[in-house]
Amino acid sequence: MTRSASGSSQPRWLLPFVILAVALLSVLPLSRLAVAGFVALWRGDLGGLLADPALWSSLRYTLETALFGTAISVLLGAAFAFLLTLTDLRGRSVLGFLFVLPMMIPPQVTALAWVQMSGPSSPLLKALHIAPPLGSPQPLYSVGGIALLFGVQHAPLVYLALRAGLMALPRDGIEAARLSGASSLQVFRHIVLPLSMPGLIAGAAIAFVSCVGNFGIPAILGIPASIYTLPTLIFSKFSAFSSRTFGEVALLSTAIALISVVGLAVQERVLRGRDYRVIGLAGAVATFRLGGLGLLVAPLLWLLLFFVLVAPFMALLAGALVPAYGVPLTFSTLSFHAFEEVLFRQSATRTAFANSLFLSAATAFGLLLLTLLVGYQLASRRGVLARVLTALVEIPYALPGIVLAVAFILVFAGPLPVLNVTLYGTIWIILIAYFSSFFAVSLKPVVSAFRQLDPALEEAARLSGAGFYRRLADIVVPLVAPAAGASVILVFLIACNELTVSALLWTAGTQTLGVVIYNLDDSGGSDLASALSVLVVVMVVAMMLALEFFGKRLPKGVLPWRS
Amino acid sequence: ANLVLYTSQPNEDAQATVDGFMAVNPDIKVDWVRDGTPKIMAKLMAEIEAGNPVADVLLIADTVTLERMKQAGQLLAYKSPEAANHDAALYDADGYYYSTKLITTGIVYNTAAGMKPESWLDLTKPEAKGLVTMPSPLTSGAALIHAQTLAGVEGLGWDLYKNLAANGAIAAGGNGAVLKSVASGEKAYGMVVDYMPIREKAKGAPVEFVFPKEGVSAVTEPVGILASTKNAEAAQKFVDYVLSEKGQNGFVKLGYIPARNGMALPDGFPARDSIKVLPIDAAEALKNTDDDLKTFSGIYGSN
Amino acid sequence: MAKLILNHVGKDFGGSRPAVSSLSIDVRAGGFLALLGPSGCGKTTVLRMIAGFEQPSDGSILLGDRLLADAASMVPPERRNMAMVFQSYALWPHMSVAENVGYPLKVRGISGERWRKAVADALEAVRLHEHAERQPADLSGGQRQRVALARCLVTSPDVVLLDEPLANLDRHLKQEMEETFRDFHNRSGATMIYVTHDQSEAMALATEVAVMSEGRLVQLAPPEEIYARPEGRMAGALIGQGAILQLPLPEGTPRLLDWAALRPLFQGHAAGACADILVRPQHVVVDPEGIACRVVSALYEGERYALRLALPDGQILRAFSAARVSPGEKLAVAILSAWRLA
Amino acid sequence: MAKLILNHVGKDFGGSRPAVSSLSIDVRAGGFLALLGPSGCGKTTVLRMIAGFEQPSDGSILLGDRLLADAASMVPPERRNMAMVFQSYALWPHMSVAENVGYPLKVRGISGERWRKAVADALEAVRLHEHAERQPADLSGGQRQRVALARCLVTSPDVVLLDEPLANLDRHLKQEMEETFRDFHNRSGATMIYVTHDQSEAMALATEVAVMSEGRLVQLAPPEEIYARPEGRMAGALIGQGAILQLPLPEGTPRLLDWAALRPLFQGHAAGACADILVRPQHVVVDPEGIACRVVSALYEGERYALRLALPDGQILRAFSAARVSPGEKLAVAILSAWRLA
Ligand SMILES: Nc1ncnc2c1ncn2[C@@H]1O[C@H](COP(=O)(O)OP(=O)(O)OP(=O)(O)O)[C@@H](O)[C@H]1O
Ligand SMILES: Nc1ncnc2c1ncn2[C@@H]1O[C@H](COP(=O)(O)OP(=O)(O)OP(=O)(O)O)[C@@H](O)[C@H]1O
Ligand SMILES: [Fe+3]
Ligand SMILES: [Mg+2]
Ligand SMILES: [Mg+2]
Repeated sequence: MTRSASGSSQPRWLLPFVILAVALLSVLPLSRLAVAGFVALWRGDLGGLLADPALWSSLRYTLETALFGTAISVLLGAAFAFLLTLTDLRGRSVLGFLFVLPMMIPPQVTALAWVQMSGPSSPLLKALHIAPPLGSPQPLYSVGGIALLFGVQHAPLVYLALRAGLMALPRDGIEAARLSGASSLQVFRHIVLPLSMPGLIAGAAIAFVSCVGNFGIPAILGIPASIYTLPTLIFSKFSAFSSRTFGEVALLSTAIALISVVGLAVQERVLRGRDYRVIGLAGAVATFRLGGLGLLVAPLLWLLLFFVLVAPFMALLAGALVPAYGVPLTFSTLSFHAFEEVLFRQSATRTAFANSLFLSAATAFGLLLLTLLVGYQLASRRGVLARVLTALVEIPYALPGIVLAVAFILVFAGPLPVLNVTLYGTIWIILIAYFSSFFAVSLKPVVSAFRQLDPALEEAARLSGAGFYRRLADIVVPLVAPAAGASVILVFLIACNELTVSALLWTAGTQTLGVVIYNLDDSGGSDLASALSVLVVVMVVAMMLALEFFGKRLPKGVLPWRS
Repeated sequence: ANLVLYTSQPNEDAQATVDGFMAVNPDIKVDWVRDGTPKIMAKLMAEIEAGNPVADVLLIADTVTLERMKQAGQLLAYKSPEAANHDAALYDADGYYYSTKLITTGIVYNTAAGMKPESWLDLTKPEAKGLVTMPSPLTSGAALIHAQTLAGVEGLGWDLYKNLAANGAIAAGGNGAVLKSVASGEKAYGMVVDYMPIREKAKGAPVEFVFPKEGVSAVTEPVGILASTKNAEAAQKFVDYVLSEKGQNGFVKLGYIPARNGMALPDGFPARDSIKVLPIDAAEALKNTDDDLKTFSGIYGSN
Repeated sequence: MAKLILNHVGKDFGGSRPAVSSLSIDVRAGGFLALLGPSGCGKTTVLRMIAGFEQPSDGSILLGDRLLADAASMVPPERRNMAMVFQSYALWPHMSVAENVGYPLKVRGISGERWRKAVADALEAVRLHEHAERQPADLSGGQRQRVALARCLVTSPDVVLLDEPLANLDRHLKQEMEETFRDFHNRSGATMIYVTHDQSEAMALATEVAVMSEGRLVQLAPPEEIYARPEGRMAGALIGQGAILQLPLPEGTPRLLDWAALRPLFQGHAAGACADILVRPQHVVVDPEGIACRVVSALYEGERYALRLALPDGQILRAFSAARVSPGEKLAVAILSAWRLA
Repeated sequence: MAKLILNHVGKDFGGSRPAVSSLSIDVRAGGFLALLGPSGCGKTTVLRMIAGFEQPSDGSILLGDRLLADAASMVPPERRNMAMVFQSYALWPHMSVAENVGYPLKVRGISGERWRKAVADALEAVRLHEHAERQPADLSGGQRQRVALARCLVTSPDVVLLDEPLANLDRHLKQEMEETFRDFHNRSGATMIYVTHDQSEAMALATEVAVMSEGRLVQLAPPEEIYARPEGRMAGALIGQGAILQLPLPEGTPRLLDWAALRPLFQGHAAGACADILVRPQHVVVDPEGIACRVVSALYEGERYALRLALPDGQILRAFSAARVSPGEKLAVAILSAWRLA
């Protein structure tokens, strides 16, 4: 029988622990920000902002870009997830491996690469003799352009979240549908799609929230066309700092929080009343045969990968190999000076590598621990409390990094009350901020995996005498391993590149890769910045390859590109 | 505790400045944090709001920002003996802040461009239609000063910005983005701070920098001491150093126009007296900041 | 070991009627209770409440003096020392067969040689020693069921809950497994509760049979008693084969009826209120003097033919025949014995 | 409708021995084949190959002249017009009971009133009309099995594959469902293949019974034939109850043995090679002149007691007794009939 256990299956401390974790990572910084907002509201500083058409237009742009962006992410990510998980397409592993990489390339880089690719100086278009003349309007400077880039940037999020769910599809359910006479397409629409809904929606939700909070892409593609989203508007508030700024920022952040809460409500709504627990034995992944279609689809996927991965990466590489921006890359101009410089001369590079690796790994694994507990708790509990907790976890991720960082400074600038140590200025405050910011990313896939579990499996373990920790370690965690793997990799990749949170929180000795790259770029060393970015990508690929090497020993499905 | 410097100078420049200072004052250790002005201000303001500002000395974008801090009572007055060698227009009479260099905003063009602009008005010509880009005052402090400066000039004013907008100019992110856009040939002309194109040109980039004949605006990267500092003495030494001949020479080596009188200019710049710096009144500019931002967004539409 | 007491236990899922209501059963320590009842009558729900997966909405469950659960509190399953075979098996897909079976031991800290030995023995008992290293997904349905069985019997639980544990096994294996249960029961003295649809299974194994219907207890009695003297239509229909006839019966007739008492009923001589009368097929024998019936269907069952006979008034009677009989034939039968159900 | 032909079909999962090997069966159009065999012998695998979920590693499967599958090519399941009840039910957790049942219709483009009617009829046939709007997760095991049944019968498939479709149902429901199958079979003329462990089910329904063992076909014959004349130990043990005795048998003895032929064997008079002899319990009767046996066990089965008797040489015989007998008692029996298995 598969029914929800109504017995108190968790230790008594779990719920308080979950609430405490959410309070520390989410409520504390958010409410500190809210206080600033209330103070400003109290002083009547904000009437002007509410009346400012800029607020409302940016609200609209934020929604538009985020919605279209999410749609594109879902299309791309879902297409990859379905094709690479469920079909017999050739080269699935390689494609899967490459598809998660675009997350490694900072959004600004991707945006710039695309601007160049489609602009008058595009080497590609020039070679094809279809480059637009100098000065023609750049089509990417538009809502559509932003949405497109959002879509490309966040598609791996959807891919990873969805894939974990697909791994748990029941094979016999699909077979039953085929025998009912359903064509592959119908099986897909009627069985696979609804059953993978929790994963798909989780992916769409993270993508949406990521779009809402993204700064890099609208900064480059939006501002030239006077398209301000909430994050870019917030940033511009900081640039003209005044006594009102915190209040305004708090208010704008509230708008972002509201948008993400509404998004979450939509998600709940869609999932409500649906039961996705798989009955009986699942796990054998069903394979659709593509046949001749495979020959058509594979090149399409590779072409897509070219645009989302290879082209931006090439742009990075080219940028690293020329001495100055705008110098064409030829054999005579090619130089490895930038690599030498960042590798051997800049001492900050090594510190940054160490810091970022530590931060990303600690965040990814630390959060995994946390999310396993929180996810377990949230999946077994429905009702207002669960919804509120979920929303609270979500909001920090939706806020632009700069806002979250400000909130953390407000909270932690002074020494801690009892311990009398100051976290501010140490690497630990960055770690806490990362925990807060990426909580949602880590939690999403895990929760949806928990929702798909046949409760009888845990019940059997309980009756075997396994207490909470025991069955968590032996039964529950291995069963959600694919989602856990996705969660770790997602968080690691994102944290590796993180910029805006750490930008405000770093001090000497605690700079991260994102900060160093940004600072290099900002101070005119775009060649150095590109070189460092290339090195980061190379490092991550090397680590992923190492994982692949040990992959045989990991539980099935942990590595999202292995099938 | 070490002296803490918040600065918006580029990395290498910040390191060079600090190294120079520590060479002169070996007993003072300096920790520095650098970031773009908006971010560093957000950080600082959050610290102040939380009641525990970390920085002792600021070396950031423009006098307008420091004027605001002065008025908010967040700065410490200090009369530096080095001020004698500086133009009085370049520091606060009460000693709250001192300009350290001049970063002017002029015109950059791609060497492949059809026209060699000499005047701000050239950018409104049909040859430049759709080919002009500039930093947005919403993102760049220098750009805001620039707009406020030009707005006050007879014959330019806000009309210049309106005409530019009518000519298809866009206001993109920061100075870096403008430079990239022009260097890559995506746009032909841009308004940009001087040192970037001059440095890049030296490295081989296809760009050229022009000081337009009407004059250029300048931000002056002022230095100031925070009222809350616990290292007032060391902070004052730092201020003295950056205003001193030695400190100023350091800036020249980095490619900036020094604030101190009687210094040579870095390579790639024309003679000092051929550069006409348009004046700006910080207190006045501060008062108008909001309106000016509105005016600007009214033209380029942040909405 | 102690007595397992269900005391007015009820469970409501919020449906149109409660899944279980006011169920009171005592199972003596070391007893073997078979739970019978039509599909959906609440058997699994009862097991799940005993195991601790569902909280009773009403009543209480005790093991000796120890309160296991009532509407307010409950001992978690992992501290009940029970074992269960789930209707869906609930095998862990990420563990091999041996790991699945050995998991309860592992949890109890048993490892090394002792672990291997116990697992091997359990797998041997269900004839799966060859498949120890397989994954559950690669097993046949019956093999999965046997893995679940082995896992259930590998420890020394106080209470063993079996939810149709033999449904997917062939007769031979079934008999072997029944043997295993009996052994296990004798050896361990565990209290066993056994849900099944197959009364012959229930009869063969249980010391006590409980019949449920729509969430309620209909009858609780030892197997022979319940077969010979079922109470009410439901138990009569469920236990053993048989036909239930509606015949007018004079007041005061004894419940057990012989041919002498029955014969007049078919000749229309008797009057009285209609009563439900259970007639077992083995009590229906060919008798030229008997009631003239028509064969409605004759199904080959291997050992014999199962006949459905239509009485003159159209009611259906069941009977056996060793010889082949064709539908449509006429057959005169006597009813040696019958039982009034209420 | 056309004949279903399995032609030397084999399937190897890469285990120690193939799951199915060189299986050849013809099922005539509209035939009803029961597939019997011990757990793990390959029955489900055969069904899965017929349905098109597994590709045979060897041989071919044809429906009339149409090649459904061989080692090289295969018609996808959705173009075979077959229906199947899965051993694991394979219900779709995201659809209600009615949606599950109606899905094959929906795929065929049937909707509106016709859809509702057909679904309601199918649910009525399995006694689940009340639960049409429930989710599968909220059903009991037997209810789920019935949903799977209804889904299988709602269309007009050419071939119906049933994998232990009644394993979780109580006897009554089982009989009703058997009735449903028989009706459906008569009405639709579909070819049916029925996997079961319950030979009485198989006997009652099938026109032909195939017995498998370790992936091979052991015997294929009509039910009465296979019961009366099983070939080999496996079929003898599997079909019906019975004990297999090893007795020395003179050359040339006929396969069907009566008491006259059997008696000397027990008196030690006969010589010859040992042969496997199947003795059905109903052929063992009490006879004071018979063989003196000891009662090993007597299990109450409701209708009667199932006895295990030890012969003087220790071999076990099965018998029935209407009266209660206690283990340890002595009993003299005659064997009316027996069958030499090979
Ligand atoms: N989670 C649930 N929500 C609502 N109704 C439920 C739930 N679980 C069971 N039921 C209903 O409660 C009744 C009893 O279910 P239960 O599983 O105990 O039956 P059962 O006797 O085990 O039947 P079977 O022999 O078919 O397995 C059924 O009608 C079932 O549909
Ligand atoms: N995917 C698989 N991989 C490896 N072996 C398998 C796989 N599927 C089945 N087998 C093995 O093949 C044999 C036949 O399995 P099958 O499921 O056909 O048996 P079955 O006759 O249906 O048994 P049951 O009555 O227990 O359901 C079994 O030994 C089983 O373990
Ligand atoms: Fe049975
Ligand atoms: Mg049940
Ligand atoms: Mg099977």
